[in-house]
Order: sequence, then structure tokens, then C-alpha cells
Amino acid sequence: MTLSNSDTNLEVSVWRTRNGTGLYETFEVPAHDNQTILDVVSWIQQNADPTLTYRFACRVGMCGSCAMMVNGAPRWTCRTHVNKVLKHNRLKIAPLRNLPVIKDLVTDMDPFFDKWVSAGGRHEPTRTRHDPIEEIQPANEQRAAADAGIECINCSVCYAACDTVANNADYLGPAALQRAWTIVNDEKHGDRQDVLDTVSAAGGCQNCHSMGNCTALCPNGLDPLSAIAGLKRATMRQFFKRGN
Amino acid sequence: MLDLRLYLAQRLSAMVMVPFVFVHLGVMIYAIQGGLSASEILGRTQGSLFWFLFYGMFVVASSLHAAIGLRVIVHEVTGLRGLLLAALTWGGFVVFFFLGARAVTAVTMI
Amino acid sequence: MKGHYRNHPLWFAFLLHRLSGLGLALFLPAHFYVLGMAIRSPEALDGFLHWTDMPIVKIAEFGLVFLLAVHFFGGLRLLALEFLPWPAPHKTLAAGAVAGAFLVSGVFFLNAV
Amino acid sequence: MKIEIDRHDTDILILGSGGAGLFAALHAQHAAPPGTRVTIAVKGLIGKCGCTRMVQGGYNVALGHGDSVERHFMDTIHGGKWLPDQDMAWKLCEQAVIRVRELENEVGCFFDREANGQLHHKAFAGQTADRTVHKGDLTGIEIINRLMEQVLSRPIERLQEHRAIGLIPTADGTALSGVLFIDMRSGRFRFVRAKTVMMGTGGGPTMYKYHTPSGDKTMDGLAMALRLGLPLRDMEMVQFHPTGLLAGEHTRMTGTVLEEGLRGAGGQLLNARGDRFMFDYDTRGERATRDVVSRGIYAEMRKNNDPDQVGMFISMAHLGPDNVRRKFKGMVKRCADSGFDLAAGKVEVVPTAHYFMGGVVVDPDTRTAIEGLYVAGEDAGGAHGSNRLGGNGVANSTVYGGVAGDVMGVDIRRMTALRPADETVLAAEIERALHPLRKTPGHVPGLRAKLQEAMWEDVGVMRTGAGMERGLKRISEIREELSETGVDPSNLAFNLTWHDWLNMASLTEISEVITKAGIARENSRGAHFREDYPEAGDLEASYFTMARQQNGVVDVNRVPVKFTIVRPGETILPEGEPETLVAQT
Ligand SMILES: Cc1cc2nc3c(=O)[nH]c(=O)nc-3n(C[C@H](O)[C@H](O)[C@H](O)COP(=O)(O)OP(=O)(O)OC[C@H]3O[C@@H](n4cnc5c(N)ncnc54)[C@H](O)[C@@H]3O)c2cc1C
Ligand code: HEM
Ligand code: SF4
Ligand code: F3S
Ligand code: FES
Repeated sequence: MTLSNSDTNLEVSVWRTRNGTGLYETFEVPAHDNQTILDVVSWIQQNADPTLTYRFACRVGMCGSCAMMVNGAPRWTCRTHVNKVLKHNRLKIAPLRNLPVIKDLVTDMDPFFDKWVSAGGRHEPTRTRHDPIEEIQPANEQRAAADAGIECINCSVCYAACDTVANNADYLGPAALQRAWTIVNDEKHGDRQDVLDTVSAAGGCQNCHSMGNCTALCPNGLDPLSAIAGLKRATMRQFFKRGN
Repeated sequence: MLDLRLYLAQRLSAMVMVPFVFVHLGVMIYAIQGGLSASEILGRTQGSLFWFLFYGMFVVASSLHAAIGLRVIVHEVTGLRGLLLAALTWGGFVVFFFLGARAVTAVTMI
Repeated sequence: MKGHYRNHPLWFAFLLHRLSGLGLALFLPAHFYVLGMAIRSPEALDGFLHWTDMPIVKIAEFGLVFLLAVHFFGGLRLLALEFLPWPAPHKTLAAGAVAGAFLVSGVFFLNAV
Repeated sequence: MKIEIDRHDTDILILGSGGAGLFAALHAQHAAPPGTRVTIAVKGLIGKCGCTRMVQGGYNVALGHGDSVERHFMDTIHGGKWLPDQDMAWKLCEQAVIRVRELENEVGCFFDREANGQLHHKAFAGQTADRTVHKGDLTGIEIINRLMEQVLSRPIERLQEHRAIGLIPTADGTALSGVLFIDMRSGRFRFVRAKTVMMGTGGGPTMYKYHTPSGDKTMDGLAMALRLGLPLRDMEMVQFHPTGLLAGEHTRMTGTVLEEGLRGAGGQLLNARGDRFMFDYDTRGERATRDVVSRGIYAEMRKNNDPDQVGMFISMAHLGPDNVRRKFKGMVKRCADSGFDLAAGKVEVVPTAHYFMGGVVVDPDTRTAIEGLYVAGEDAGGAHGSNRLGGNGVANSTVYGGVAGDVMGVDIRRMTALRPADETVLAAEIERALHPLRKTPGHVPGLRAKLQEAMWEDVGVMRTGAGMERGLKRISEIREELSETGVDPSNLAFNLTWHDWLNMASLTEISEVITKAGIARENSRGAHFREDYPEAGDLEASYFTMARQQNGVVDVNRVPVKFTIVRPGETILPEGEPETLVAQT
């Protein structure tokens, strides 16, 4: 173990909620070799200001609870090494964009999940627990398309990165739409047509401008941009097939 | 803000415009050689059914396309929605179309 | 990965497309209006077209062609991205679109001057 | 300070949103009569906290390759060194089959397939069949995301960032009235009455210096059960995972798991001099079971005894960096994110507290000794005995969460009314939570580090009677110190430091129980290893420990294991079945 009690300090500005709005407060945080943004924020709460609020759970990039704006960009903080984002020894940390702030660095993620559900992001069964498990070839093209987006940890990084979400309150957003695309490609799903209808309504996939911030920033390397393009094609195809 | 129909209308109109823009750009590059003049333009277009259809469809497509495009921008920038947004979309379309139709008749009818 | 997160070709392509679209949409009524003058008097149109000999107007016109070209190629790029089930060389596509736009407007410009 | 408390009623209340909590909610909603109110309350966000989400390896289920429920059961009993409650272990193995089909067919999970379309199974150490189904190495994300969607899209009331701090009984103490919470976002107290409550707060041995579970898990559930006077069993049984990342004390990454598969694939463990050492401890070398490898690493660390070079190393480079990168993509990226090169370099590791086998005594229907309280998942003791097989953890939480939901749905039909609370207990629990707000503010994280150090040194991978006695003393000192350590009360809304204090309170209470149970077990079984009693003892005379708090004092008894299905030395596998179906390498 490297006991790197290094002498350099990071200059960290952190967003604090105060009387209904907020402001940045600055802290000096000792730098270390292996240090994530979450560690920086934790250090402040544990050693400098015990009232600082942030959220995390798994600390290894699986739960998607810890995302914040770091030097202007949304990131999962538990897996973002300080060196990766540090600019002139400075960090600026704020709550995730596009979601209501509860306190300090914590946002209310309900709108994100409400949209996830309203995009049809829930399995409709075609079998029961008493039936055998369906045989599905993993190499099959549809399955591959479904698998492509399956490792989403619903961290909301893409949701915060997308300017369309910022400007269009009804827009379902990249993660929810990507989930819908997974379902559309899941041959086990009961009503895939229905999902296509859901994502073609007012806040749906057609609102995406393919600006690609989602794909550029997804910490798991997923590609909502392409998933949404897939939905656009599929909804269009369905439209012409049905002729209405 | 878009739903599937508006989206399709915008994309289809865009596709329709592809050949038009192509030709239009070509004609402009060609026409600009030696400067523009009214008679030059009118000489080419007046009384021509081809150019009437060409520019006519161009106008319809671009009016639709631009009206929907503006709708999106207005919604995203101002948050306008509902009836007002619809009114603005179709109002925009009508203005584009009216001006466009006038222009087409002007250049292609004798 | 340092720097601003919108710092990538797809976002610039979006911005360019939006600005060019907006520019075109504002220009469109003016363009129609000018052509519509032909109804009343070709002379008025001619008067206007003489105007276009002035360098500043040339530049403005070049700007319009440029906008149209940018928007056109950007639009083609989007249509391809959305409608053709290609695996994703999005960024190449975006770059190609910009190159195409410059090519066309460049030719136009060279011809115009 | 004037204390206001919000009161709230529901019919079925569920604590926790891991595999146990989410399944309980779904099943309860289905099984209960129409109109029954179901509420899920959780310390974090629904589906985004707890350990089920962190499951990597997968889910044990006898669904192919000639495997059978009997074989799964026998492996579970052998793994638990004859301590499991056999009826619970049986139900676990039997119902896992249904639960996995439910997950695939009804909930919408997709587990990895073979090329021919059938489920893919792999084998964890200690299993005699290829039994573990998985979704890559992110199985938990798939399971929890799909469950979460089902729950979020149903009319189930959500109390997110609501931390349970007390189980409140009725005045006569025979039944549960409800649960006291802190609404973390506002800092206010909320008392929720319910006819039935299922507790699935997932244990969480995070009182160790190195630990894997998520940050929200701090033994709250077991501490609440202890205060209610419920019996807890197998409390000495803390499973260590041999390869936790060691990245320094200032990073939350430290302690997180480097997956089992690394050793399975041929990863080597090296000491400070760069030599392999596992073959000195076991003929299977690095591929021995978790407990054995953990002790091997711990012993080497002790030999090395260098404060500047604490851990051992895992090295994969000899397998070809590109190969490693391809095969363990997620792990390599995770290490890279925290600044380590797993593919080509070596990464420092330590044994890390991973899973808690101990828990509340329940019957196979998840009922407890008190009417109206049900416990499932890692909070419940019994199914694993002294050691949990890799893959049996998520099976346990999903199987028994579902069982709890079904049973509550039925039981609630005979419970016509909500029960009034014992207001004195309620007031006492509130008082307990307010205690630190009346003391001079101090440094809670420092105390936690102290506790973690004490547990790691004295009640850790290898234990002795003397060490544990010393541990007990240290714990009680820490407890006193904690009681004098205050928290600034000026703003209680989302006050993490207040919650750190409450976490510490739960952890110290349960640390004491772990230590006392460890002292009570004078032999070595599974995860519990005593250097002064290294033998397993007479299997026929196996006992489990049962701890209970009465009048503020924790007592531990030994209770004989009932061999209700199979006795030591016997098997329920049919005559002539091979000992193992796993291809030996
Ligand atoms: C890194 C890691 C990897 C693992 N890999 C595997 C594996 O491959 N296979 C396997 O079988 N098992 C594995 N396990 C074990 C398995 O994850 C757990 O045994 C199982 O998921 C526990 O489920 P649970 O529902 O009981 O608890 P959890 O899923 O941990 O959920 C507990 C819930 O209770 C909530 N809670 C806690 N305290 C309170 C409170 N005071 N008030 C309200 N809510 C509260 C938490 O926030 C959380 O929502 C792994 C564990 C870890 C940590
Ligand atoms: C062949 C020519 C054209 C093509 C292929 C094309 C294509 C497109 C496409 C695909 C979009 C959708 C962009 C998005 O949703 O992000 C769009 C938007 C738009 N277009 Fe066009 N277009 C063309 C011509 C025009 C013309 C001539 C005008 C103006 C008169 C115009 C004005 C607009 C506007 C205002 C938008 C909205 C921009 C935005 O939402 O960001 N387009 N175009
Ligand atoms: S798509 Fe990526 S960025 Fe978006 S929520 Fe999922 S994991 Fe996060
Ligand atoms: S950033 Fe937004 S606009 Fe579309 S491509 Fe991604 S959802
Ligand atoms: S804490 Fe779970 S993803 Fe960061």
C-alpha cells in the first residue's frame, strides 16, 4: 500500500444548498494517489464540513447512485479518478443536471425513473414460473441488440448530459428509451408493439436530435444514441405497416 | 416537441427536398456565373410546367419542414406547448406557404 | 477526456444543424418575398439583383448557400444515421457532412467572385 | 428540542429493496387481498442500494447438467459444515428453481445462454455441479433492474431514503406494531404502523476494516431485532472474500471485491517477495475455497508484518494481458479507473468481509418469534450455517423474499386491525436517535475506523479466545466513546453525519454479538476459525450459537443442530451418483 500522504492539496468547490438556492463553497482537500471524486466529497463531509450531503451506495460503479457534475460534466463519482478530471488542481462539484436538487449534491431521481417506467420499461411476461426457460440463441441478431443496452446502471449520467432533456421537459431521455429499445428486441416480451406506441408519443424517441452526449459520457460505454435511432426506425416501420 | 407524425412529416419533407436542393444548388452555382438578372431567371422558368412543379413541391416541402423545425426550436427554447405551439407551427407553415406560392407563381406563370 | 463534455463532433454537428436550419428558416420568407416581386414588376426584382453585385451582398448570399449546404449535408447525415441500420461510424459521417458543405459552398463562392 | 413525529399507516411494510425486499413486495401485492396497501421503505433509492445489485458471479440453481435439488442441498450442507437449518436449506434449493424461472419468465431477466440457447451454468468453488446462472459478471444489475421496474410500475407505496431505526412492539410485547423511521431527506421521524412487516435490510459486516458490501448496509436490521429481544443465530459467522482491493485508507474503493473468477482462471497470489504461497496452505493452491484462501493470505500478511506493505498481490499477467483484458473486461476497467493495471501489472489485495451468515432465527416461512414480523435475505440466519456457497446468497434473498411476500399475503387475512404501539418503546427509540444531538460534536468516522481496526485484528479471519476477549473490551470502550460523541444538530435534513453515528451504533451493537458468539464457539467451522481450537469438533454433536439481548445484556447459548433431513456421514443423493459432475482441471 502506498501511504501517499502527499503534500499537495486540491481546491474543491462544492455546491451547497442554502435558503432555497445555493452557492459554491471551497475546500482544501489533501490529494492522494488513488482518489476518486467520491473520496474527495467523503473527505469533506468526514473532516471539514459534517453537514455536506451526497449519495452513494456500492462505491464500485454498479448502483448508479453517485453521479454528480464534476468540472461541468456528469460523471459517476465512485469510479472517476481525480486525475482524470482535475484541471489546474481544481475541482468543481455540483448536483446532477436536469433533476431537482434535494440538498447539496443529492438530486431527486424520481423523474428519471418515472420516465423509465412510462417509456414502457417493464417486462410483460409471455410465460410463467411453471414453464421451462425459453431457448434463445445468444448469437441471434435481435438478442444481440437487446444485450447491447442491458448493462445500464440507471445512473442518469446520460440524462444529465442531454441538452434535449434540459430543454424539453417531456422528453423521456436516453436511458429510458434505450431500455425501451432493449424490450422491443426482447422476444420474450409480451407486447412489443405497445412499447413502440409508447415511445412514439409526444415526449418520445422522435425528440432526440442525435447530439450524442449520452453515448459520449455513458460510463459503461453504452450507446443510447444508436438505440434511439433503432427506435426511430422501428416506430416508422410500424407506422407504414399499419398505415395510420 | 415532436410525435411520430410530425417527425415523419419533417423527415419525409427533408427527403423530398434532397433532389430539389441538389438541383437548386447546382443551378445557383451555374447561374451566378456572370451575375444574376431577372430576365435570366424568368426566361428559364416562366411558363415551364416542369419548373412550376419543381418549385411548387419544393415550397410545400420546405414550408412544412421549416415550420416543424421552428416548432421544435421554439418549444425547446421557450417551453411553449399545447395549442399555442400548434398554432405557431401551422401559422408558420401558412406564412411560408403563402409567400412561397406567390413566389412560384411569380416566376413560373406568364 | 478533460474539457467540456460537449466537445465532440456529434454535438457540434447538432449545433451547426440547428443554427443553419434556423438561419434558413429566417431567410426563406425573405427569399420568397423577393422572388414574389416578380409578380408586380420584374424591374423591382432586377433592381434587387443588381444589388447582389455588391460584395457585402455576395458575402451574405454566400452565407446562405453555405447554410443550405451545411444543413443539407448535415440533414443527409441525420437521415442516414436514423434510417439506415448501419453500425455506427457516426463521427466520420459528421465530418464528411461538414467537408461536403465546405466543398459546395466553396465552389459557389469561387464562382461568385 | 420539540420532537414532532409523522404517523402513517399501511398494511404490509417491507424494509429494504434488495432481492428480498423487492420480491417480497411483488409477491405480497399478488398474494394479499385486493385493496391491501403495500409499502416499501428503504435507506437509499429503490433498487439502487444494498448488495443484491452488486452480485457478480451469479445465482445457484439446479436446472441442468444432470444437477439436482438433492445435490445442491448436499453441497449447501457440506459448505455450511453441517450447521445449516436443513429445512431452510432444502427450501432454498428447491424454490431456487422456481424463482429463477420466475425471474426469467415473469420478471424479465435474461441469463446468459449456451450457443444452443439453453441456460449457461458455471461452477463456483465448493460445488459439485455446474450450477450458477449469471448475466456476464453483472448478474445483480440484471436481477435488480428488472425487479425494480416491476415494483416501480405497480401501485406500491415508496418511502425512499427512509431509514428504519426501531421495531416497535405492542404494549404486551407479543406482536409488532410498526417501524420507526427517520425520513432522511427532512430529518423528521416517521412511525409507520403495519399489520405485517418484512425486514430485508441485508445484514452487512461493514464493521471490518476491509469490507465489500454497499455503504448503506450497517447491520441496522439485526441491531433492531436484537433490541427487540429476538434470538439471533450463527452470529460468529462472517465470510471473508480473499481478494479485496487494497488502495489505501482514504478511498472507498478499498475492500471492494476482485472477482473469484480471476483465481479460477489461473490468477496467482504473490507475497511481498513476489513468490506464490497458496500451495503452502492447500493442495488446490489459489483455487481453494474462499475461507482457505482468506486464511492463507492473512497468514502471509502476518508473517510479512510490514506496515508499508500490508497486502498480498494478485497477478494475472502470465495469462497474457490481452487475454485478461478480454476475459475480465469489467474487472480490468474497474481497476484501471482506480489507477491499477490488473491485466499487465499486479494488484494489492486483502481478505475482505463479504457476507454475514448469521441472522434472526426464522422458520422456513420467514416467521419470527414475534407476531407480524418476518425476516428474509441476509438478515435471516439458518440457511447457510457456517459458510455460504458463492451463488447461494442471491438465491437465498430472492427465494425467501418471495416466500415472505406469499406468507404475509395469506397471514394478513386473519389480521383485522393495526396494532397500537408501545409508546414507551417508541419514545425510547426516538430518544436513542436523538442522543448524539445533545452531545458535543465529535469525529464519528474516526470512531468507525477504530471499530473496524479492532474487529479486523481481534475478531477477523483467524481468531483466538484471548484476542476476542480483547476485542470485546475494545468494542465496549468504543461504545462508550460513541455515546459521548455528538453530532451538530443545527440541520437534520439529510445529515449524513447523524446517520454515520447511527450506523456506528448498529455496528458496535452487533460487533459485540459477533465477538461473544465467536467466544462461545470453541471449534473451527467454515468461516469461523480459531487458532486455539482449529478442529471442527464432533459433527454429530454440532451446535449453533444463539444470541439474545435481555435487560441490556447479550447472552449466547449453544443449540444442537437438528439433522432433519440428513445426518453427518450420510447423503441423500441416490446410490451410485458420482461425487462431482464438474470436470476437474
Ligand atoms: C460485492 C458482492 C458480490 C456478491 N456476489 C454474489 C454472488 O455472485 N452470488 C451470490 O449468491 N451472492 C453474492 N453476494 C451476496 C448477495 O448479494 C447478498 O447475499 C444478497 O443479495 C442479500 O440480499 P438482501 O435482499 O438480503 O439484502 P440487500 O440486497 O443487501 O438489500 C438490503 C436493503 O436494505 C436496505 N437497508 C439497510 N438498512 C436499512 C434500514 N435501516 N432501513 C431501511 N432500509 C435499510 C438497504 O438499503 C438495501 O436496500 C455478493 C455480495 C457482495 C457485497
Ligand atoms: C434537403 C434539404 C434538407 C434536409 C435533408 C434537411 C434535414 C433536416 C433534418 C433531418 C432535421 C431534423 C434535425 C433534428 O431533429 O435534430 C432538420 C431540421 C430543421 N430544418 Fe432541415 N433539412 C433540409 C432543408 C431545410 C431547409 C431548406 C430549411 C429552411 C427553410 C430547413 C430548416 C430546418 C429547421 C429550422 C430545422 C430545425 C432544426 C433543429 O431542430 O435543430 N431545412 N432538417
Ligand atoms: S445509459 Fe449509461 S449513462 Fe445512461 S443511465 Fe445507463 S449506464 Fe448511466
Ligand atoms: S444526448 Fe440526447 S439528443 Fe439524443 S443522442 Fe443522446 S438522447
Ligand atoms: S456508488 Fe454505486 S455507482 Fe457509484
